[in-house]
Parts: sequence; structure tokens; C-alpha cells
Amino acid sequence: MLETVTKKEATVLFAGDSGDGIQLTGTQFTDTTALYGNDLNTFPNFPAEIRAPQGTLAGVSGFQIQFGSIDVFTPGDQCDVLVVMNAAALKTNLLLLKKGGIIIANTAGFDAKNLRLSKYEFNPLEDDFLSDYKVHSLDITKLTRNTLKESGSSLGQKEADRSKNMFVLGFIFWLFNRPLNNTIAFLETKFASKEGVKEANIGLLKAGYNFGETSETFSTQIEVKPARLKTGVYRNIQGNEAIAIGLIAAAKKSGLELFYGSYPITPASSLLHELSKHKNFGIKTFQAEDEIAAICSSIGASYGGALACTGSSGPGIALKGEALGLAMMLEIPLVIVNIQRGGPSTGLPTKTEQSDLLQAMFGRNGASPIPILAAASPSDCFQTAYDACKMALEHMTPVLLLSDGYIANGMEPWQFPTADSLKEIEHKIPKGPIEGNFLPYQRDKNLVRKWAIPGLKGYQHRIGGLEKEDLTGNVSYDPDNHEKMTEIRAQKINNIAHFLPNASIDSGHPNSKLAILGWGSTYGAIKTAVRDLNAEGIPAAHIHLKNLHPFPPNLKEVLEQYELVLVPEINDGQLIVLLKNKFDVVFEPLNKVKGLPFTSTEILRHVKTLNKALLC
Amino acid sequence: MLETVTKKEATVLFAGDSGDGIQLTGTQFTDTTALYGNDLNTFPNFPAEIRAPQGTLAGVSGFQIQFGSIDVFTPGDQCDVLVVMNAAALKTNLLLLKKGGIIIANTAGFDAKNLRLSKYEFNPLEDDFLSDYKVHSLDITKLTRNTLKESGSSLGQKEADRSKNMFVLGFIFWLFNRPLNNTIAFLETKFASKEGVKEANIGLLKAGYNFGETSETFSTQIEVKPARLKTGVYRNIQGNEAIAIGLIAAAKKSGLELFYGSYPITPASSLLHELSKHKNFGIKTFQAEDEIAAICSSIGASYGGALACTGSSGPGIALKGEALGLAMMLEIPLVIVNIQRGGPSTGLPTKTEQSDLLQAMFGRNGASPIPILAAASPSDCFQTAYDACKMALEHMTPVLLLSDGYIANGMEPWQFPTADSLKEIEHKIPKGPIEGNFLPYQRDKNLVRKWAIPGLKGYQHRIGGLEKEDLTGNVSYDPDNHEKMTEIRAQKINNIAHFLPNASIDSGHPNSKLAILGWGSTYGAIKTAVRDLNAEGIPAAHIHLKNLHPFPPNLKEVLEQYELVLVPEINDGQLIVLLKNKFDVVFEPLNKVKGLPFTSTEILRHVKTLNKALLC
Amino acid sequence: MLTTSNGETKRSGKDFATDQDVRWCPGCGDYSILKQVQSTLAETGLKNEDIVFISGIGCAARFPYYIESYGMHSIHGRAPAIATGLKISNPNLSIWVATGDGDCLSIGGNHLIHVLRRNPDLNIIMFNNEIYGLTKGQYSPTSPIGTISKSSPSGSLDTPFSPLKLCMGAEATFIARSMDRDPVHLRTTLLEANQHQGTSFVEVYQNCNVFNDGAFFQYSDKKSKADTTIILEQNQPLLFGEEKEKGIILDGFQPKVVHLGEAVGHADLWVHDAYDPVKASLITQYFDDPNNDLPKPFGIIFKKERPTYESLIIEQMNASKSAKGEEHLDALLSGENTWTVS
Amino acid sequence: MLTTSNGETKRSGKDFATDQDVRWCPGCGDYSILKQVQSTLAETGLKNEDIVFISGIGCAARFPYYIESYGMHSIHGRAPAIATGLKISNPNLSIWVATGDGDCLSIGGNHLIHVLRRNPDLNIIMFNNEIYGLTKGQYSPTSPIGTISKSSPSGSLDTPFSPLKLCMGAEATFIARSMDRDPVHLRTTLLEANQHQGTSFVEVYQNCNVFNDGAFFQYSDKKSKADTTIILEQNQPLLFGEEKEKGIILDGFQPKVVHLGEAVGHADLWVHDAYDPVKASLITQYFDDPNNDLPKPFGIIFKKERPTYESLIIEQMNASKSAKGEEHLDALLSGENTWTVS
Ligand SMILES: Cc1ncc(C[n+]2csc(CCOP(=O)(O)OP(=O)(O)O)c2C)c(N)n1
Ligand SMILES: Cc1ncc(C[n+]2csc(CCOP(=O)(O)OP(=O)(O)O)c2C)c(N)n1
Ligand code: SF4
Ligand code: SF4
Ligand SMILES: [Mg+2]
Ligand SMILES: [Mg+2]
Repeated sequence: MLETVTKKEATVLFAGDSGDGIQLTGTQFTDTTALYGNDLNTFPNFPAEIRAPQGTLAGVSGFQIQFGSIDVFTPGDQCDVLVVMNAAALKTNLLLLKKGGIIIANTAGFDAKNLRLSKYEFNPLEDDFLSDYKVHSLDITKLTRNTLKESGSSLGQKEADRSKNMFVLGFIFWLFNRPLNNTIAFLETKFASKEGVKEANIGLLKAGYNFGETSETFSTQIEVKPARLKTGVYRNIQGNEAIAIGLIAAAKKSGLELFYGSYPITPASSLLHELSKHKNFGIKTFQAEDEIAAICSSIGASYGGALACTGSSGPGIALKGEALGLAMMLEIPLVIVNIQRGGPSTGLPTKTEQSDLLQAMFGRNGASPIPILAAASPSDCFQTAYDACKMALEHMTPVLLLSDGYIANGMEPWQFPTADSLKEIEHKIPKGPIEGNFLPYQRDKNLVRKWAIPGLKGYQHRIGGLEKEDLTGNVSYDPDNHEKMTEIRAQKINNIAHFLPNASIDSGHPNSKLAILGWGSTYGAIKTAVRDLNAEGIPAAHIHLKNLHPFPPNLKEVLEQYELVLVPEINDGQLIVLLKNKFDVVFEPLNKVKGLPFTSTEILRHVKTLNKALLC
Repeated sequence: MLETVTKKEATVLFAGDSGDGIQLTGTQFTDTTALYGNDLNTFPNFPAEIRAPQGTLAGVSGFQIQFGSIDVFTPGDQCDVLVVMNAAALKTNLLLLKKGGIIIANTAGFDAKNLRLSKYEFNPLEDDFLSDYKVHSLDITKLTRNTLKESGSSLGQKEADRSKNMFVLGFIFWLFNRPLNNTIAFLETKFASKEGVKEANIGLLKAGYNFGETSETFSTQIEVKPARLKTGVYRNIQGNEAIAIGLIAAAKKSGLELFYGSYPITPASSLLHELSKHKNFGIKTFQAEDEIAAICSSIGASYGGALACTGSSGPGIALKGEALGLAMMLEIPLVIVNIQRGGPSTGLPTKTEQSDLLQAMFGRNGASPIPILAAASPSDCFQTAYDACKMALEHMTPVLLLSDGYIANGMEPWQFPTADSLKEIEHKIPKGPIEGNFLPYQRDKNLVRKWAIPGLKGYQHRIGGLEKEDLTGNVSYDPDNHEKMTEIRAQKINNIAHFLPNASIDSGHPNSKLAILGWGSTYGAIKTAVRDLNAEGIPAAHIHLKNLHPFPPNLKEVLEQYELVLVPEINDGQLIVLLKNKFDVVFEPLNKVKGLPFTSTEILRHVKTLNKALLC
Repeated sequence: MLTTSNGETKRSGKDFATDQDVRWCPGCGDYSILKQVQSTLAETGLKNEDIVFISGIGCAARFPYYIESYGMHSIHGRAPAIATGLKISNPNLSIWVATGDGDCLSIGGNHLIHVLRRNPDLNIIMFNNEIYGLTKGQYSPTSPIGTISKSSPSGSLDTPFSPLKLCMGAEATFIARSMDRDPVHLRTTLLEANQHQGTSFVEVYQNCNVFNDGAFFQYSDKKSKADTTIILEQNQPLLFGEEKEKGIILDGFQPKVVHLGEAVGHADLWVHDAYDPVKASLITQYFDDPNNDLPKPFGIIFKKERPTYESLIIEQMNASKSAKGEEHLDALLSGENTWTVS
Repeated sequence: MLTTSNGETKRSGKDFATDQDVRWCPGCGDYSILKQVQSTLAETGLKNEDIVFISGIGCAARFPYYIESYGMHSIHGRAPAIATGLKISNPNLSIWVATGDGDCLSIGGNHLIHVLRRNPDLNIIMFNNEIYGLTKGQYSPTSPIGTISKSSPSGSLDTPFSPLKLCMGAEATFIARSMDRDPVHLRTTLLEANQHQGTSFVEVYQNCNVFNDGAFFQYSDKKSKADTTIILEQNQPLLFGEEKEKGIILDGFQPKVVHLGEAVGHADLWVHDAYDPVKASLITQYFDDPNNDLPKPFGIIFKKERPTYESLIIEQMNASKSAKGEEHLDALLSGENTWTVS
């Protein structure tokens, strides 16, 4: 008899060889899940190699999704269902499966060759090895071939085998009792011109679903009810896509053209890819010869009156340091995006980390203050990119925007705004003809200078990287002027604090002794941990910083309320250096440097090791 | 009647047009002063332009020297004697003259044209303008021409006028009752092949001296007795020269060849110039196409078994960030010298600053720990460079050495060591044939790996910038390995602390409540200030840090003894960020960002503004 | 501004001078270049506000301060990259890059070769003094082997670039050479560079009288000039010498000096054609090699029509606009797959 | 290691293989290049420990991991600079640079042109797949105009470099081209590159079957190969075609394809001479221009003897030693002017 178990949230991890179509499967499952109304969060985990030899551990690709009827902030610490297309996928991911979880294994991926490549000395499906789990071994490859044979499909064997992911997807749709129509529509568009492939894929999807229904492999379906999300219209979004849209939106709202100068680098390249698709928005993308040319072309574009942006990851950002100093000295608007990855040096390009914060703060010669913002989640990337542009344009300064590999590729539902609802952005291009002499370094009350772009009559002026005289911008070696200008530049950035929202408690207990202070992509894990702590009766508050330089104006008061501020970071402790420099508060670091995001459990467990007196 | 006034110390500032031979005059005066036995300290101050138009304010070149019968640690806050060859020189330097000080002015440099170019509306020599000073106006140009005419010199007028600095020098020698023989010997060598020029210069030197003796311009000679320096043999030395010698000495003592890869930049270029003169020491200098190639060629040379060094200044160091991360990851020995200058961006290339400390600490992507040393004075540059090489070779790590424009060009007497007395340096190149498998990332108890250089049979291995597996050095994406390696790299650098001398009080009161903690070139000013404070009965101690990362092991205990630690820096407050991150002590910044070194008076005055309770 | 007899205003170089003190060493060749550039700008009829000078770092790179236009004295070697971004974002501007041999060919070499292949409409003036001036006299990538300088006290060992040959290799569409001491030639060359649609590269020999005095005097000295230089003019035979009594013929691929007379006449001579890439290659290959005893060529050596980078970008943008329709921010925000929670 | 019949040990490619899993995509052209390099190393007689492979970043740049020698997988674009320092410090090593078209010509372009002019004895192998492989498919500086890639969804706009032409412009002393799919030719070419004293630049066409599959198949495909390629051999006429029935003549400066027959015979054909810089220029100029319908040349295109950089450095060092005498550290420490305080 078919039972239905209802769960508040569930986590599924699809894993297989790079060639197995895992990412597509995951994305389709995600879309349907979103349309169904669950809250969700995903984490694709690519292999480092483009295409490592089939069947090897290095070649495993994974896609994890957590979805729920309650709010979901992370892709899940451990999964309920693990789908593995071969032995290597099992080996690399088994630790991520909950005790008692479900394994769906493609037995065709556990033949002698696959076992050897994945360095199993035995077949884990065949003895007691997996007795802690509920294992369902299916020869998906054979099921696929048979399905297609029966339907008289014209697909060759290679192509047929490549479609087996649709069988799996259908099966999982059945397991969670989800409709197929969205994926069918997707396949119809995707293979519109390839009738045979389209038919085969749709057929397999349905076959997988039906197999679930009829084969009695499972006696239980899992139900995860729709979440009570805020009412409104939603879409799914990945972090880098959200940044791209945020930049375009800021350009539109400010009435400027967007220029994006970049040199490809993992995991920032998709920003360039995404933006270069939108030429119809008047966007100019420029693939430069290197990162230095990328930022320099952006400086040129900004000088010329564009909303200019350059993006990269750690090693590329290191190369931009000198030019970043120039942009700071020129006091022109520029957004620099760093999609952080595992460092140092080339490091772990496909892994995530938050270890470029201090580089953002100090990675240039001299006193060179630049505001820093960090995005907290895939959808938050939109608003943060938008805010970075607004800050750059309204305060005439380069702005550093930090994201990371985790949220760049992760996906979540987003209640997107309408164009009208976006904050207005003003820029400092002088309107109307010049009166009197133009002083390029004359400032308004916020210490912001004008953006006199070439072509404007009467505003001709010369700027550069040498120290400038106050007001005139002429080269000046005067000692007092240098000190004054250094102070003005610092003050100008500090003034931005007045325009920032106050720091506040994101969630959690209002009167706890313990605060957990995060920044960037640790958002979901901290939020979940705090929710779970509070549920266990342990008081803790979650504060999340979007503005890392300058800090929100009230941060001092907020932090001083707590006896201990725990600072989880996916690095060796970087925010904490900045905090200690400013505040006389007891901070405790919680660091993870594994190229992986925090799980909420890790944070929760750490909190429980703290002095009990703090946890009441 | 001729009187003699005896002074403990005196400061003379020579100033004139770039073409007036000011630097030569200053150096000659310095040499003779040193040979006479004074302690001394100098500060040359070049114009930013190569050759600004004659007579302009921008074209003024200065050379300041303080010398004494007591210890002298700075070039003097204000001067006793100001020699000005033209009006512009007076205008730019008058503020540096003590009330009641002596001005020796070349009236020929105060003609209408010079007055206009120096933006004087009147002739400052001619009215009461300088009544606070003792002014001696001499037409040095005319005196020079006459001298030469009388001696029947064959020099043309242009050449003759160019020698007028020798007349001045002779005159100043007389004023301080110094012998001419050293400068005469110098002129004889310098102009050995140019009989006429030689005769003229020597003649003028003597004429200047005699003019002092006979003209009754002055009724007073100034006597500054020899200092009671430690017995021994001395020479004068400039900071960059000392670094060059330090590098060569380290190469010799370690038995390695020195490779210096660099790209010219003010004020680091003279390192390249100096080293390229010493090819007979087996030194290879390489002028690279840019700073990135400079450090990369040095990485290649280090990989190949040379003692490798690369030097630059702020903007160039910014460009080296990515490659520095590679060197750190490779764990190979490399010394990176930063002769800091006024920042940010191109900044003030000819001015001094200490504003690249945080760049040194954090100017790379990821967690990328590198030791940092700073030199405190021109002569200290030798030992610091030597120590940096020793540290790099013995701990297999890149090491950052910070100096700055002030001490790079400044000069002081140096009791140089003998080659034998220098500490031994060991390197980690394996001796003898390999046994078993070579593990490139196997470490000794200090976590230091071997330096297996190409050519060594059996040690073949591959390294790179991707994260490495512990021991084998193979590429590894393993999460736990990444965390482990990150910790090992940090710990390895922290371990260096065990090899550092303890921090201790450099001078001053042993039980004061106030400590003044400095680093780098503020040494002399702080030391002088503390001496003067103590002399006034105000207790204060001076602690000076050579090792900025890691800190000396006992720094915590030392600092915790004080109620307040004042941290003077020629920047916006950088060391203090590192201190606050580590120690729970009350620090107070004292910052100067004028492109100029501290005067001891500035520090002394600031101390006097502190809470009186601290000053007892 | 001058007013001519018929009431038209004619602009002069002075209209392009700024109030800044010019801070090169007295006697520096840069002064002459500055003057000729200012005069050329006056001749072009360009408005001050539509002109931008971008430079890197070096003595040459101080140039922007002295031109009454927009200007940026940027960082070492990066001017071509900055200028590319500026041109793409603002194609109506007349953009000039002022750079030195170190700035352009040493640290900036990569940006140079890439800007040339992309071909945005820029004018690059490279002041070649075969030395690093601003940093006080180190050898540069154009210094001849054996150059004694501060960083090469026993002589430099690096084979220098021939800048024009390098540019040919990098797909340049306009290369020319002129000289500080030949004002008229310099002005003509700059005018043509300005007219060329695409990246124009003009090498200007410039005397650094402090650190490399006289490096090019043989090409300006009255006595030697006629024999050591050859002025290239389109469709004209290669003639030189005091009386234009000498010429260049091609012996196979080999350019050779001949004396005109009975054996060889004008008709036998190499005729300059800047549109011929092979001739241009031969010129940059042979004439700049000090081993060949040939006169130094000045003038426009190569020229080619190729669409500018910015025109291609705009074309592609417009094509995309007409293919996909004008943009709608709301459509972008919502994407293609949405759902409603109610 | 193989032992031949007469007891000599003959080394094979296997002696240069490491224990590392090779991690290129199945089917990638890099595999073939790896094999040929290993075989070539065996043929050179070099000892494993005297060989160093330096690479930057990219798929190609993973090369060092797979060669049993010393190796460094450094950072993007910088391998030529690292190799230069290594060669200067340790001239006895046999140093090879493995690099991609992006690594070498995009971010690394400046180091490439400077290493070529300096001419240290290095072998640079540039894997040209006309794409960025490792970053998953963006166009590169060698991608033809109009290339559709992740970063150029409507087609790239940048005129590509001809790598060999660029090298000629940068004073290279050895340039050659070969291909992943022609193992014998590749080995021969690499052997010659290794023998050349100075910087050898070898462009190797390499198939990226994932992001740019088939870019060069016309040059290896049995059907088209004979007509689309021409193998250059020293002192041999330029012949190609299935039956070697076609050849290249020079019409003025213009290379033209001719059919051999009565009108034109072998004697009329262009004879390859790698030592002739003009011929080399013409080859890089004309044959790589897709507008000219000429076969693609493979082989050694240019070669020139010029002292290596490291030999000049050592010479200068020795000269200084014999002029100034051997060094004395104590003399250096004391300098020339000392005084004694007693
Ligand atoms: C990143 C960086 N590296 C080095 C320098 C120092 N620097 C300034 S100009 C220059 C070279 C100048 O030579 P060139 O470009 O030929 O110009 P010139 O002064 O001869 O006109 C150098 C090395 C710098 N300012 N920035
Ligand atoms: C400083 C820096 N910028 C960018 C990257 C990203 N990146 C790695 S390889 C590569 C290009 C690879 O192309 P190519 O050199 O042609 O090698 P292929 O992968 O095609 O063999 C890029 C852009 C990087 N690793 N470091
Ligand atoms: S150093 Fe040379 S190039 Fe620079 S301004 Fe002086 S003369 Fe001109
Ligand atoms: S991406 Fe292309 S070049 Fe890279 S390994 Fe795969 S097939 Fe080869
Ligand atoms: Mg120059
Ligand atoms: Mg490639």
C-alpha cells in the first residue's frame, strides 16, 4: 500500500558523472519545486576538471537542493535522498546522507570498471555496507534503453544513454508527487528542432514517473507542502545572474550605459557571459587581455560617463590592486565584483571561500579607502549589486562587491521587484553649462565631487594618480595638502555610513547574551542555526553585515549589547580583524577553511560548546 | 676677534637649484664630518621633477645634516645654518630654520628673475623680513668668478658658475673649523682626467675657506666636538646601499648566487643600480619588463637555487600581489623589498611614507601569510636585509622587507661588521643523494620543507599554485586537507617567532606608564623624543619593532606593562590595526601623513598633551 | 584664437595650452612635441571638450597636463587599456595616448599589442627617447644593445624592439615615425594619424638631453641628416641625400642604396606605398636593423582600412536591439519562469 | 627504459611519465602532445632531473604534472618570466614552457614578446586551440572574428593575432608550427626547437573537443589535408596537394598557388629558407591571413643565430670578475671611506 509521509523540508542530492546531466536534472527539479510553491535553496558542486575521465572520483558532479514548507535558507546540511549514477558519486557523497536516508543507485554505474575507477575494492551495493540506509538499486541504464526500444525511438545508444537522467528525474518527481508539465514544456522548447530527442526525453520522464508508481520500489511517497512564502510573484535566481540583473537595473535607473570589462576566471566568468547576452539593453561588454586591462578599460569607460563595472575572483582582483588605487584617487564611480573562491594563489578555483575581505580592504599601496559590500544569498546579489552601483554613482567612488562561489552558483526563489519600485539613482554629471571656473575636486557636503565627463564644454580638466591639490586637482607636493586630502578621502567614505541602513537583528532572540555576526554567504547557515537554537530554547541573535566598510553607523551600539559576539567566517578570521580594530567587544571567531560553506549544524554545535552562562 | 662657540649638535641645511650641486656639497660635508668623528644623520630632499626650470620652487633641492658630539638619530628637526643658493631655496626652507639661526644667501640668486620665479614680491634679503635671523648675504657667484679669474682658470663661465658650490662648501668647512683634505682627495679622483676642472674646484674650496677666515663675515666659528661613538671602524652609509650590501653578504654567507629581478621605480631604483655594479660578486641583476615579470623571474631564480630578491615601491608591490601568493604557496625563499613612498596610487613618488604595511600583510587573495621586517635607519637596512635573507632561506618562505624613501636616501655612520662576524645562514637544499621517495611538502619540526632544486637527481617533483596535498604536494581538492594546509602555512610563519629576539626597551625609562612603540624609519625621531622627554623628567620608554609579522614572542608581556602605548606612524594608522587584533592594551595612534618624517619635537609635543597621570 | 581677415576665427596652438607650468627639463625634446601637438589640434578643428589625452607614467606621460582638453595621467603602462574603455563608452571623443618607450613597450607592451589588433579609433604618440627619463636613466626596450645606463653600467644585453616592427606583428592599421626636431613633418604626420579611422601608432624620436642626449641627432643634424634619413611619401620613390641623389631599390627582397645616374634612374626605385603590407614589413625589418646600412625612414609606413572596434560593437548592439527588440527592465527582472504565491 | 640488442639502454617516452592521473577531457588533443613531448624528451638524451617544465594556467598548463622532471604549474600568463629567471640562475637546465593561446597571448602577451627579444635558451610550446578551455569556452586572442563563444554569443569582434607573425615582430629567433594530430611532425619540430640555442616558439594546433571541436580538422582530415596544408622543409620548394602537384611561387611579393605543369616547374617555386627573415615574414603575413586562399604552413618558419641572454650575462659577469678581481665581502662592507673611533 502506498503511504505518504509529510515532511517540513527535504534535501535531495543528485550526483553522477559530469556527463550524466546532473546539473540539468537538478535545475529542472528546482524549477518544478519552486512552481509548486516550496521555499528552496540549491548548491551545485562542479568537478574541478572540465571533463575528468568518466567514472573517476574527480569527475563527480553534484546538485543539492533543500526545499520545504517552512523557510529554507541553505541547500541542507545533510540529505534525505541521494541519487547516484555511479560508484564514484556514491563514494564522494555518502557522508552527506542522513542515517536512514534513501539511496537511489544506478546499478549500471557499479560495474567492475566503475568500481575500480572509484577505488572501491568491493561493490557497496552488494553487501552490508549500506545497511544504515534505504538502498534502491535500479539498472537505470537498462530501464532507459528498454523504454526507448519499446517506444521505437530512433536514438542511438550513446544518445539514449545520455537521456537516462530524465528517467531519474521522472522517478524523483513521482517520489515527491510533483507534476511533470513544467519539465515537459522545457523539453519541448529545448528540443523543438529535434523531434526524436524531444520524444525520447519526454517519454523517459514519464516512464520514470510511471516506474515509481507501478514498480513498488517504494511504498512511500514524500510530501512537502507548499511554503507560506510572502504573497507575490517569484522566480528562481542564481547569484551571478542576480548581480548581472542588478547592474543592468542600476544602469537603466540611472540613465547610463553599462560597461562591463572583464577577463574570464572561475567563478566570475558567468557574469561576463550573462551580460554579453543582453546587448539589446545597451550593454557593452569587453573581454580584456587581462585583469589589469579589464579594470583599466572600466576606468576609461567610467571616465567617459558609463556605469562601469569589472568583475573577477581572488587572483584577478590581486592584479587589479594598483588600478583600484588609481580609481580611488580619481574619485570616479566603478563597481568591482569579486566572486571569491578558495585561496591563496590559484587555490581551489571551483570551491567557495570568504578569504578576500582583507585584500578588499587593504590590497593596495597607501591609504586607499574603498567601500565594501557583501551579498548574503543568491537573490540578495541583486540588491547588493544595485546598491553598489548607487553608492558608486552617488558618492563618486569605486565600490567593492564581494560574493563567492557558493552563492554565485546557488539558486533560490526570488520575489523580484518591479522596475518602478527600485530606489532612484542620481549621478553627478553636471547638468547645464559651466559657470565660472571648473574645480574638479570641489566637493558637496558629502565630500563628493562632480563627474565632469569629456564632451562637456567648459569642464575640461586633467586628473591622475599623483596627489592632488584640494579643489583644483592640480598636482601638489605640499605636505599639508597631502594630509588634508588623505583625510578627506577617508572621511568621504566614512560619510557613506550616514546613508546606510542601521544594523539590526536579522532574526533570533532579542535579548540574548550571544550574537552571531555574519557577512556574505554564511547568511543561510547562521539563520538556520539561530532558528534551530531558538527552537531548542537557546537564545541567540543573528546580525548580518552587508556593509563591511564603512560599517553601519549604529553597529557599535548594537554589538555592545552582547556579552559575546560569535563571528563565523569561511576563512581564517578576517572580519574579526576589522571588528577588533573598531569595537571594544568580546568577539569569538568560528572559522572553516575547507572550500565549503558552513552547515547550520556546525554553527549550532559550536554554540553549544560555549560557556553555558552565555546561553540563557 | 674670532670666537668659538661650542655646541653639542648642529644642523645645516644646504638648499639651492637642482643644478647647484647641492647633493654633492652635502655628501662631501657629511664625509668630512664623519671622518672628524661626529655622529650624524642626513636627509636629502629631491625635487619631484628631473630638472624643473631653474629658479622655481619646484626645482629646489635640499640636503640636511645633523651632527653632534652626542648621539644623533635624525637629520634634525630645525636647522642652525641654512645655506640658500637662490630665492626659491629660501622660500621653501625658511620654516625649517630655528629662530636666531644663520642664513648664508647667495645674492646672485636673488635677482629680479629669481624673485619672480620664487614668487617673492620683494627681496627678502633687503628689508626687515629676515630680522629674526642672522643673515649673511654674499655674492657667491661673483666671488667664484673672481676667484677663478685671478687664478687664471681656463673654465668657461657656465662651468665656472657650476663650481660655486665648492666655494660654499669651503666656507662652511671654515665655519665649523673642518679640514679640507678629504674633499680635496675626492676632487682629485673625481676630476683626475680633467686637470682644469680639478684645479678650479680645489681652488674654490680653498678660497671659500680662506674667505671665511679673512673676510670677517663671521666673528664666530662653531665647534662640534667628536662624538663618543663606540670604538671601532666606521663608514657612512645610505639605506638602499645598505640593503644591497646586506643582500650580497647574505648570498656570500649562504654560498648562493644572488639574483635581483626588478623594474625601476622611485625610490627603489638605486637598489638595482647598486647591485648591477657588483657583477664581480657573481650577482645577476635582471631589469624586467614590469614588476610582475620582476617577481616572477625572481621566483624562477629561487626555484633554480639562487638567493632571489625583487624590489619595488608601493604601486609596483601592488602589482606583485598575485605572484607573491604563488611564492607563498610554493614555499620557496624570496625577499621582496618595498621602499615605501607617499601613496595612494602614484601618490608622492619622491616623498616618504609608511603606508604599505597593511598591503604587505593582506595584499593578496586568500590566507597568505608572509613574514614582514622593517628597517629602522640607513645602517639598520644592512642587518634587516641580511636577516630577511636568512629568514627566507631557513624557513623557506617569501619575506617582505619594508624600508622607505627617508632612510633609503638618508645617510649615517655605520660601524660595519666583518664578514666573519655575520651570523651563519643555512639553506635547505638537500645534500647527498635521495633516499626513498621524495615528498616535496614533508616538513621538519619548524614546518619547513626542503629546497629541492632542479638538477638534483631523484628529487624531481611538480609544484604550483593550486592547493596541495600534505606531504606529496599533489593537487588536492580535499576539504580537510585544505584546512590543514592553511593552518600549517600560518603556523609555519608563526613558528618563526621562536627564532626572533625578544622585544625590549630600546631606550628610555624602564618603569614608565607610557611606551612609545614604533616601527621602521620613525626610529630616530622617537629615540630623540624619548631622550629629550626623559631629560625633562618625563618618563617614557621606546620600543621599536623590527618584526611586524610574526611579532616577537614576548611582545604581549612587554606591552601589557604600560598603561598607554603611543604608536607614531607616517601613515593613517596601520601597525595599530595589527596590534589591536592581537593585544588587549590601550593604544593611541599618532599619525602624520605629509610625505615627511616625524620630527622628534612633534612626538615630544604630542606626549605632553597626554593625560598628566601617564607622565609620571 | 585668431580672427582672420574674412572674420573667420582660426584657432592656434595657444588655444590648446593650459595654465600649468611645463615641468620638463629645459631643453627636453618634449617641448617641441607639445607645441606641434597643440598646433595640430588647432588645425583639426576639434573642440577642446571633445579631446581627451590619456597617458601612463613617465616624462612623456605628463603630457595631458599641458593640453587644454580633458586628460588623465593614469598609471604606468595602462593608457591604451583605459583609452579603449573610454572610446567604447564614448565613441565621439577624439582620444590621444601620450606614452614613452618604457611606458608603452615595457610595462605596457601587452596593452599596446592588444589595442592594435582591436583597432579602436585612437591616436597613440610614443615618445621614443630610448631611455627611462622620469626614473633617471635606465635603459629601455628600445635602447640599443650595449647601452650604458644606471641599471646597465657595463652595457645592456637585451635586443631592443623595433617598435614599428612589433606593431606590424600586432596587426596595426597605421604606423608612422616622426621626430621632435622636425616640426613640420611631425605636424603632418599627426594630422594623418588623426584622420586615420582606427588605432594610429606614431613613434616620435625625442631627445632626452639629460639622460640620453643626442641619441637621434644624426637624423636632425644639418650635416648628416640628408644621408641618414629618408622621408617616405605615398607613391613617391625612395630618395634621399643632399641632392636627392640617392635612392633605394629592391634587390630581390633586399633594399639597397643606389646612386642615381645612368645605371639606375627614378623609375627603378622602390615606390612607397603605405597600403602595401609587404613593403611596410620590409621597411620595419630592414631599415631599423642597425646592421644594415640604410637611412632611417620617417613618415607613414603602413596604413590599412579596417572597421574600428567601437563601430563593430555598436553595430552588434544595434543588431541585437533590432533582433530582440528594445529592452524592458521588468521583463529582465521577471525572467521567463515565474510563479505566484497568493 | 628499454635495453637494445647491444646492451645500450634506450629511453622511451614512458621514462618521462609521472604517476599522476591525466585529467584532460577524454579525446582532448593535449594527450597526443603529451605523448610526443615525452617521446621527444627520450630522444634528446636529457636526464629527467635536468629538465624543467614551467606553465601558467589553463588546460595546457597542467602539462608539468605529467612529465617526470621538475615542474612548476605557476600563475596565469607568467611562465615566460619565471622561465627567464630560472634560466639565468641555472643555465644548465633544459627549460620548457607549456602554455595555451590565452595564457601566452592574452594575459601573458607582454612576457612573451620580451622573452623573445631577450632570447634565453627556452622551448615554448603554445597549445593553440583558439579558445579558453579551462574556463569553459570563451574566445581567445587567436579565435577568428565572429567566433561564437560563451563570452561572445553574437560573435567575437577582435581581430585575432597570428601568433607567429607577432613573434616575428618581437625579434624571435625560432618559430615553428605543428599539430596534435601529426605525431611525427610534432616530434621532429620539437627536437629542432630543443636544438636551437635561444628561445624557440612552437605553435601547436590542438583540438579542444569540448569547446572548439574540429577547429583544425581540415589540416588533419585525410580528405582535405593535402590541399590545406604545406609542410615547410629547409631548402625544399613549397609543394603541396595530394600528388604534390601544386606549389607556391612568388608573384612580386605575393605568394600564389600554381599547378605544376608545363608553364611552371619545380625550379620556379619558392624554396623554403628558414634563415631568411623576409621569407619568414611573408609566410606569417600571407599564409595566416584567412583572406588569402593559401595552404597553412607547418614546420620551422624562421630561425636565426643570436647569443642567448644567459650567455651574455655570464660573459659580462666574468668580464667584471677579471676586470675588478674576485670579490671580497670585507672590502664591500667597508667601502672606500672609513674612519676609526678609538
Ligand atoms: C607600476 C610602476 N612601475 C614603475 C614606475 C616607475 N616609472 C615611472 S616612469 C618609468 C619609465 C619611464 O620611461 P618612459 O616610459 O620611456 O618615459 P620617459 O620618462 O622616458 O618619457 C618608470 C619605470 C611607476 N611609476 N609605476
Ligand atoms: C589571474 C588569472 N586570471 C584568470 C584566470 C582564469 N583562467 C585560467 S586558464 C584561462 C585561459 C585558458 O586558456 P588557454 O591559455 O588558451 O588554455 P586552454 O585551457 O585553452 O588550454 C583563464 C582565463 C586565472 N587562473 N588567473
Ligand atoms: S629626463 Fe629627459 S625626457 Fe625627462 S624631461 Fe628631462 S630631458 Fe625630458
Ligand atoms: S576543455 Fe578542451 S582543451 Fe581543456 S581538456 Fe577539455 S578538450 Fe582539452
Ligand atoms: Mg623614455
Ligand atoms: Mg586555449
